[in-house]
Amino acid sequence: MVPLSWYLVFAAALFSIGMFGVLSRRNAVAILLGIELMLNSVNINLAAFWRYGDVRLMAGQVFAIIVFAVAAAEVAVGLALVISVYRSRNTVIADEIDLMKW
Amino acid sequence: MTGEQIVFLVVAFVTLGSGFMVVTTRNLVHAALWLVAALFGVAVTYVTLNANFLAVVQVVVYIGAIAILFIFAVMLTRKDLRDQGPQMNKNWWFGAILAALTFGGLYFLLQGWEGMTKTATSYPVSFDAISELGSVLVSPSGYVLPFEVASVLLVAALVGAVYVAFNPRDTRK
Amino acid sequence: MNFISTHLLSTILFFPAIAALVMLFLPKEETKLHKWYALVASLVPFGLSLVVWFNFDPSQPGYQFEEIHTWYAAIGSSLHLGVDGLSLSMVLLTTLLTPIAILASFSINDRTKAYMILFLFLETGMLGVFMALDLLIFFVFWEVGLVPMYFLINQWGSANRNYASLKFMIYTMGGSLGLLLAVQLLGVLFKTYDLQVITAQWSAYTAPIGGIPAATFKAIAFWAFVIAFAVKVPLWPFHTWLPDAHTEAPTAGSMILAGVLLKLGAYGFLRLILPLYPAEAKYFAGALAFLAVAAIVFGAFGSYAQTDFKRLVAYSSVNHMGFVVLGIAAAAFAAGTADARIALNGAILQMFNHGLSAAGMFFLVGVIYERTHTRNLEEFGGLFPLVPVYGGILIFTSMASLGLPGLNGFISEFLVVRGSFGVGVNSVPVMAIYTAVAMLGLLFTGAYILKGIKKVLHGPMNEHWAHGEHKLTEINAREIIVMVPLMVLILWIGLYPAWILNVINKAVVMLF
Amino acid sequence: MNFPVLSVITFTPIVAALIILMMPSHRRNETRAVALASATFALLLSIWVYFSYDQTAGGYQFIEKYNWLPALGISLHFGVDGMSTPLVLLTGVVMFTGVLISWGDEDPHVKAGIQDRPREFFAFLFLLAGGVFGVFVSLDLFMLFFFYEIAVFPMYLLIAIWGWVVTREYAAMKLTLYLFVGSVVSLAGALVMYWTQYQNTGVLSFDMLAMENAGFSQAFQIAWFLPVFLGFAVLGGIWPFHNWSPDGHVAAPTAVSMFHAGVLMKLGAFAALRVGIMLLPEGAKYWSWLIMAFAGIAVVYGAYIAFVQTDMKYMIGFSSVSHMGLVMLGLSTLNQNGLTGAGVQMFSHGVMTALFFAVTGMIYDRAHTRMIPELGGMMKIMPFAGVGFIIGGLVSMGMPGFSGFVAEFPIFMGVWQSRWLVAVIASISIVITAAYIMINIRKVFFAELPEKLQGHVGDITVLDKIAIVTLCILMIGLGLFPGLMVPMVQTGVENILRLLGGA
Amino acid sequence: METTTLIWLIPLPPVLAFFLIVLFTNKSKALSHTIGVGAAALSFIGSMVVFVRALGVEHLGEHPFESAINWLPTGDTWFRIGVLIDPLGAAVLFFVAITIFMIFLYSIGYHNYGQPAGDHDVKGLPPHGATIEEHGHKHVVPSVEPMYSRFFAFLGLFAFGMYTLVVSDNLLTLFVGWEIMGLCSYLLIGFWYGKPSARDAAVKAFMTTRIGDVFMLLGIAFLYSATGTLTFREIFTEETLHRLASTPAWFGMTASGLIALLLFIGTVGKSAQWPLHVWLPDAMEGPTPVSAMIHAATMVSAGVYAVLRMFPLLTADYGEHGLTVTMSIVAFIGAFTALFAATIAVAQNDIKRVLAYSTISQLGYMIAALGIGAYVAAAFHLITHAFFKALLFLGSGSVIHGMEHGVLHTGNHHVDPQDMYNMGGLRKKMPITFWTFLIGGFALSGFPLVTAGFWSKDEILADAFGHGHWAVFITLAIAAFLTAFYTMRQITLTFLGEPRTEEARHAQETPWTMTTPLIVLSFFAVTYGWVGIPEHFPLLGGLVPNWFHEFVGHTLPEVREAPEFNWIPLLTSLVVALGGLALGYFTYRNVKSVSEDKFQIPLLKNKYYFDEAYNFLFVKPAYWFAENVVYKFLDKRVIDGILHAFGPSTQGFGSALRNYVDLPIINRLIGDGSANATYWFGGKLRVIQTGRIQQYLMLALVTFIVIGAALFFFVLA
Repeated sequence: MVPLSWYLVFAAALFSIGMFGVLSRRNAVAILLGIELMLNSVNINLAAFWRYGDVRLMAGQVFAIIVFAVAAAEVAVGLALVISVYRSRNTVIADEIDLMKW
Repeated sequence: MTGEQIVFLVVAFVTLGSGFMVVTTRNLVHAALWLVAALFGVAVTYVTLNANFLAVVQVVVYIGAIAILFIFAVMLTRKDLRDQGPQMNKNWWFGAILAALTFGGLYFLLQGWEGMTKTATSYPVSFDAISELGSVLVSPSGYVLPFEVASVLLVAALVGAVYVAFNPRDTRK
Repeated sequence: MNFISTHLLSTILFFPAIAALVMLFLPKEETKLHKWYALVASLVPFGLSLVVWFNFDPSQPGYQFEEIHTWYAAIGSSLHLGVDGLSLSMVLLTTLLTPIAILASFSINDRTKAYMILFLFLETGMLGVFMALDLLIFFVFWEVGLVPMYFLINQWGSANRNYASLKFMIYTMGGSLGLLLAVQLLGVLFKTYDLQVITAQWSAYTAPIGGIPAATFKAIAFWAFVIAFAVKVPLWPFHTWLPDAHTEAPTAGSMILAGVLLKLGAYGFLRLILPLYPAEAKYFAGALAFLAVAAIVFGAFGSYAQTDFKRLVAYSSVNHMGFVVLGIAAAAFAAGTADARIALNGAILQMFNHGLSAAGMFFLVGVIYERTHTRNLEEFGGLFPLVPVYGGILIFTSMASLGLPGLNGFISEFLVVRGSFGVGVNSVPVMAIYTAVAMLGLLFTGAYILKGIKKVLHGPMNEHWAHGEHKLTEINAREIIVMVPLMVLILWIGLYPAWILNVINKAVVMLF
Repeated sequence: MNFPVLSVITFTPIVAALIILMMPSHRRNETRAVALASATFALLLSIWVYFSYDQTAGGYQFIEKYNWLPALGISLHFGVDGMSTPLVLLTGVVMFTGVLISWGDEDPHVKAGIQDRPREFFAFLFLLAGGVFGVFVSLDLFMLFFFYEIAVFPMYLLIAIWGWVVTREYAAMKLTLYLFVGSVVSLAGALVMYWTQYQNTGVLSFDMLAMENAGFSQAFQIAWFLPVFLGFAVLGGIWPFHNWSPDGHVAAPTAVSMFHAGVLMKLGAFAALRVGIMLLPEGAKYWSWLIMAFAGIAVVYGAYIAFVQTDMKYMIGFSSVSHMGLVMLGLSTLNQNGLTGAGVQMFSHGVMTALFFAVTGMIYDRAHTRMIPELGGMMKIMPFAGVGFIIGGLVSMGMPGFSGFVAEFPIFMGVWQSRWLVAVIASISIVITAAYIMINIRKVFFAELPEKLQGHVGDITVLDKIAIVTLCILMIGLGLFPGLMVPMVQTGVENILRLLGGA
Repeated sequence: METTTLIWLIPLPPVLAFFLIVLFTNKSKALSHTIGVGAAALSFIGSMVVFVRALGVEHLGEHPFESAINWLPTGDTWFRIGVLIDPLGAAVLFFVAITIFMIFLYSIGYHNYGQPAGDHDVKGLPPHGATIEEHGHKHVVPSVEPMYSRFFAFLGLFAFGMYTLVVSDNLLTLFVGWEIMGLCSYLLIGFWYGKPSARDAAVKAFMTTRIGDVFMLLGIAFLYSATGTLTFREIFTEETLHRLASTPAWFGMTASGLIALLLFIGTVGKSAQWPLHVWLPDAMEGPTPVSAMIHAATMVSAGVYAVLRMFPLLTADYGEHGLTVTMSIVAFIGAFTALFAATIAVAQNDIKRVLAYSTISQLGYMIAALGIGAYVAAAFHLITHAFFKALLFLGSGSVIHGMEHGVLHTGNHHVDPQDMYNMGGLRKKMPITFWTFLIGGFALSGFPLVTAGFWSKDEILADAFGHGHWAVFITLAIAAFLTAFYTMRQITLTFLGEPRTEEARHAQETPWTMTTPLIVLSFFAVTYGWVGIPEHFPLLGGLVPNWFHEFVGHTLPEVREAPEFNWIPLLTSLVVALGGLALGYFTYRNVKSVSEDKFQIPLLKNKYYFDEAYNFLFVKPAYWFAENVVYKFLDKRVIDGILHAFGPSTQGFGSALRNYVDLPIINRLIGDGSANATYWFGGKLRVIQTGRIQQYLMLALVTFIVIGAALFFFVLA
């Protein structure tokens, strides 16, 4: 039987990988990919805690679903932003999108 | 080492591996594809956790919608399919260190927690998680409000996305 | 009527001010109306002060017609009015000179409304000082008097008026600074400003103040008072504002300035310094006398040196007021003796007399200035045949200010000389020396007066003013009317001074 | 007292501000009418308060108390004592006259008053006024700060938008920085007091009446008096933190200058008194020498600098420094005369300087210069303003018979009682003041009218005259009958002395 | 009427006349002189009545007419003024009344009353004569004085002053009269103020006398302070005098001596004694009646009168052992003046100036007499001199008037009608004037036995001799000789011989208004001497009792008996008088012009250059001091300089504060400085704001980790 810790460590690892992606990719789309990984790791945790807790309490799954929704929304908006930025500045390199300063 | 464990380990390694590829490959299209792989792995993990509905949703939403969306995005934001320049920014190493630190930190916290080693109770027979989930989502005593909020969120995201990505130049003609 | 009788002094005091307020609502153009209104308004206080004069009982000690109204309870100051023989004579002088001065300024046609209003306020200010029995009230009116005078000089004065008026204002305020502080000190010490109370307690006050022994502090405060009043008197060497102010002021302004304002200073000496600082006054009497003599002598010399007629008269004021201070100094030295009383009688009478004669002189200068628009003695000479009447009046008034026996000036100067010399020969020779030196001033009084007459009236007939557009017209009826009361009083006091000296004397005997 | 008069007074301007903001911007005269109406209303109420204040009873009256944030012990606690009542009246008067002289006439080449966006102007002005009222009437430390900030913040906009083009940004920012820094410092002090009180008594309350006997230890008071006092005193223009004020005066439009010098600076002094001296009496006693030194310097220093100014507003600005120095001097004596004098001086100086700025503004609006050397002959053109200015000048040089004397005299007496040497030094300022006032009056009002001004300089409007008369009457009335105000102030002083341990 | 009341009233008519004329009647000449002369007449009658009544009183000296009223309140006491007629007063009153009345009368004629107004006369200048149309040819006649009325007004005031002085019973009112006369002399000398010379003479007279007056005032103050009274009879009590005499004052004098000296200086000024004599000759600028009034009858006599009054004080500490300091000073000044003035008189050609100097010299006589204690003699000479000197002045006036006729006739205005060298042989033209003048002249030079001057002068000499004051005696003798000499010179040059000029030929006698006074006065000039003939005089002695000595002598408590008769002084006076006259006559009998005059010594002619010296020593320095030192230097430079330093210093200090403290330090450094510092720091911090999301994220993460770790390890653990 798989102990809970395995799932958690797995999720943590996936989270870290996603974070690495977010922190170090230059391409805005790639950054979004990283974010997806992180979200998934969160979902894994939710599911795991549901399963290892009282299965009759559906909170874990419900939240996972909401995370799905959020993820979808985030991707939609994020990609839209990336595209519009790409249109206006003709690049998707995060370093070059530095309007956010004083 | 039971069969479940083996399955888990395999899935986990595949997932992590493809995840790693997602954040490292130079080619974004490949990265998107590797993401598909990683998401699939996660779906399998749901199955191992008896969260079948989640697994299905994972496959439908993520792989079916989001991943495709990514590929489109990648296509749209590339002048030509060849990538020029490095894919990593100049202080990627710092990002790596931070990621490692985070993992280490989490691991350190987890192994210090007594609940780590508990094992799952046997899945009750004649318990329909899906119907239960459905009723909970729409029951006022349950999670109807977050559910609706999520839907509102989606709508807002939809509108926002459309607005942001809307190209005035195209409407000019 | 009952109110009037109980509030006689305050009525006299505030009537001009109220009249001035009413005047604000007179139409701007009616200059004639302004003049007559102001004249009448200033005659009322004169009438009332005559009432006071005749109901005043000289032989009764202390102040009479006293009134107390709360004014500034917070710091223990109240509107405390009252007169004794000393102040009454000054009040009479003021209320007499004001209408005369107003009549004298009928020739002014520029902004008469403002002019007359200022004049009426000025009268209130001066009267207040003479009536005040409250140190703070005294100071209040003391300062208030400045403002109208400043504007009178500054607005209706002649060429150099800005300099003169500012000098007058700043000099007097600067002088009063010490007074202000000293007054505050007294108020702080005694929690009241009532003159009688303070007089009673201050001279006996011995506790150290602010860590400084009372004696030292009193000496300082004494000089603070002295300087404040010396500037006003003016005592040499604080006198230089006076020639400028007089020279630039309009005629009536000079009349009041010389006639009354200078008296404020001398009055301050009598009313405040002698009672408050008997010891210090005695101690510093020599110094005071020295300054007084300096004023007498240098005043006479300074006057003798002038070529400007008005300036000449102005310096004569320095000379004459010097006698007042000399008398006061002598009295301060030998307080209580007969000599001191004679000296004080002389000093006070001299104040009154100088008020009459100086006012007259300034008016006469003004008369001729209005006609010739020059005050330069060199441009006059030989006017006697042209204006015999004016000449006669001028000679008469000049003689009064020269101190000719038979006219008022002589009486007071004689009393002062006799008093201070008496103090000298009876107690301290230096006083006698001072008096002897003062005689030099008296001699040169003659010199400059005669110089004035000679340069103006005498000499070959002056063709320049004889005919043509320069034709010098004779002094007119109004101007004669202005002079008549002055001349009558000059002669009257000269022949029978007792009528006023009696009142003064009684007061002096009671006070000192 | 069932009718909540104080809160009505306080909120009248604020409500009026909102109403004005909602009015269409092109209805200029209606806007002004509303402004004038509400100002008049506030004035009448404050007059009523002033005269129905029971002097014999003394203490805090017209008290109102509504909970605001009970958890933190914050309440809307209003009440006036002998110290604040005159200031409420002062605010009413300045507000009223300020509106009058900002009315302006539409005559294109006179351009008097406020022609540019009067709606917003009056709105901000009234917000300011509301804040000022609030500070004077509130007995709750938090509320005091609350209104304090409300009063300070519109100044920035008023100056920066409607101010003198040349320096308005600079001045506005300078003013805001000074005042906010000051208020932050004292706010820190106030919060510390709040907590200390909580520790001492266990009740969470900003109520100053409660704080008065919160039993702060002497060490505590000595430690925190300076921040609290000086923090507020900055707004009182105390030396050496005075420099925001002349610049502010110069840059501000007329009505704002009036408020600024007339009321705002009193705000500082008043708050310094209320919070600093009354809540930390021991500290006050300990530090009085320092405050007196600052104030004494300010008095002479301001006079000297005003003497050399060629810009009328700068001159008046520095004369305000000098006169506020007198207020601080009075406060620092901590004895009856001094405090009484300070109280009266706050009122007197408020009225006087308001008048000064009003007249200066009138001249500037017409001659388009404030440079004393470039002016002259105004007496012929605007005699009314001239007389007003002269009266103001006499007040400011402490001429007896005017309010200035009534105010300054007790201050000096107070100083005599504590440190007489300071009185001697400070008295120099009187002569200097007289000098520059007289020179200024002579030059601006009596000298020849420069030909470049001839023709296009006209007389002032009726409303201006009303304003001038109102102010002059106050000054002369108070000067002739000190009994009108001094006893009331004394009741307030009694209370302070009680806190100081019955001096 | 009660005598005292009468005495009170005596001075009033003239002063009333003064006011009447000045205020009302100055337009009408007739009315004015009627009032003036009438007033003089009233006073004259009053005085005569008083005089007669005084004669009738036994021991008038002990019980004089006196009454007094309160005048000045001084402390608890009153200062009383009043009138007093004692023998001295009566005697003086007598001659004063007569002379004044005469002079009033004389003035009418002198100012050509009844003549037409001049063609181009202006006020302030002597009349130039008027041309009138008389049957055919027009000729010039004297014109009436333009300021006729004013003259009588002034005379009235003058008379008032003199009467006041005489009747007053105290020093103060005496001083009042004294000063009023000073004023009148000023006004009258400057009567023709149009003439610069007259104007200056007036000022000179007033100022010179005033020098004396201030000392006198000081003396009065001293006396008053020392005795507490100024009333003569209260001062001259035994113990008062003794006290004064025994209290030492300064300069080695007793109080009485010092006071007397101070008062005497007043006299020196008034009676034109050396060194204050300079004003009197110039005073001849005034009309002749004035000269008579001032220099003969009244004002100068007032000086002597004052000393006579103060005689007890003067001699209070006078033992038989020699003269006191004061007295010797007095004696010296008197004697010196007598001689000194006489020498000057010798060299003068102006008929009036000669008389002026002779007046000075005669006054010197009296002063010297007083200095040696010859009280009665001085008084006697005072009165006789008053008569004959008034006579001489009026006579000279008449002469000048006659000469002016001539001048008008010839119309040659360059001829000075007062220069004796333009005259000569006038005795035929104007006989009355001649004879009266002769009498006066002889009286002056002390022509033996017949003239009053002889007796009085002789008495003085006798007294000086008798008490062994040799120096005085000799000086006075020489002076007497010179007097006789220049008197005769004057008479010779004026009346005797032949007319030297055309004008002199056409001179004519003056109207009765002028001659009558001459006659009257000449009567007294002769007879008055006889009332004072010493008893022991050979032949005449005791013929008539020495009434004067008895009468006036009793003014003093104890009469100082006249010295024993001695031939030497008698002979001396005879010799000097006759010798002088003779010498004078023979020297000038036939002198034709100035050039032949041997006595025109420049030193004498220029009065020993006193005017120049005084001008150089006192007048100019005084003005220089006044203008440059007191006014320009002290007031303008020093005092005002200090004042004016205040303004700039304030300005400077103010701007220094503003520019070096307020703006740089407080404003820039503290105020803007803090703001700028903040701004600078913000600028520095800006660089971390790159706008790169990932960097922000990393930063956030680092912070999160650090804080988390910190919490975990330090807080939770």
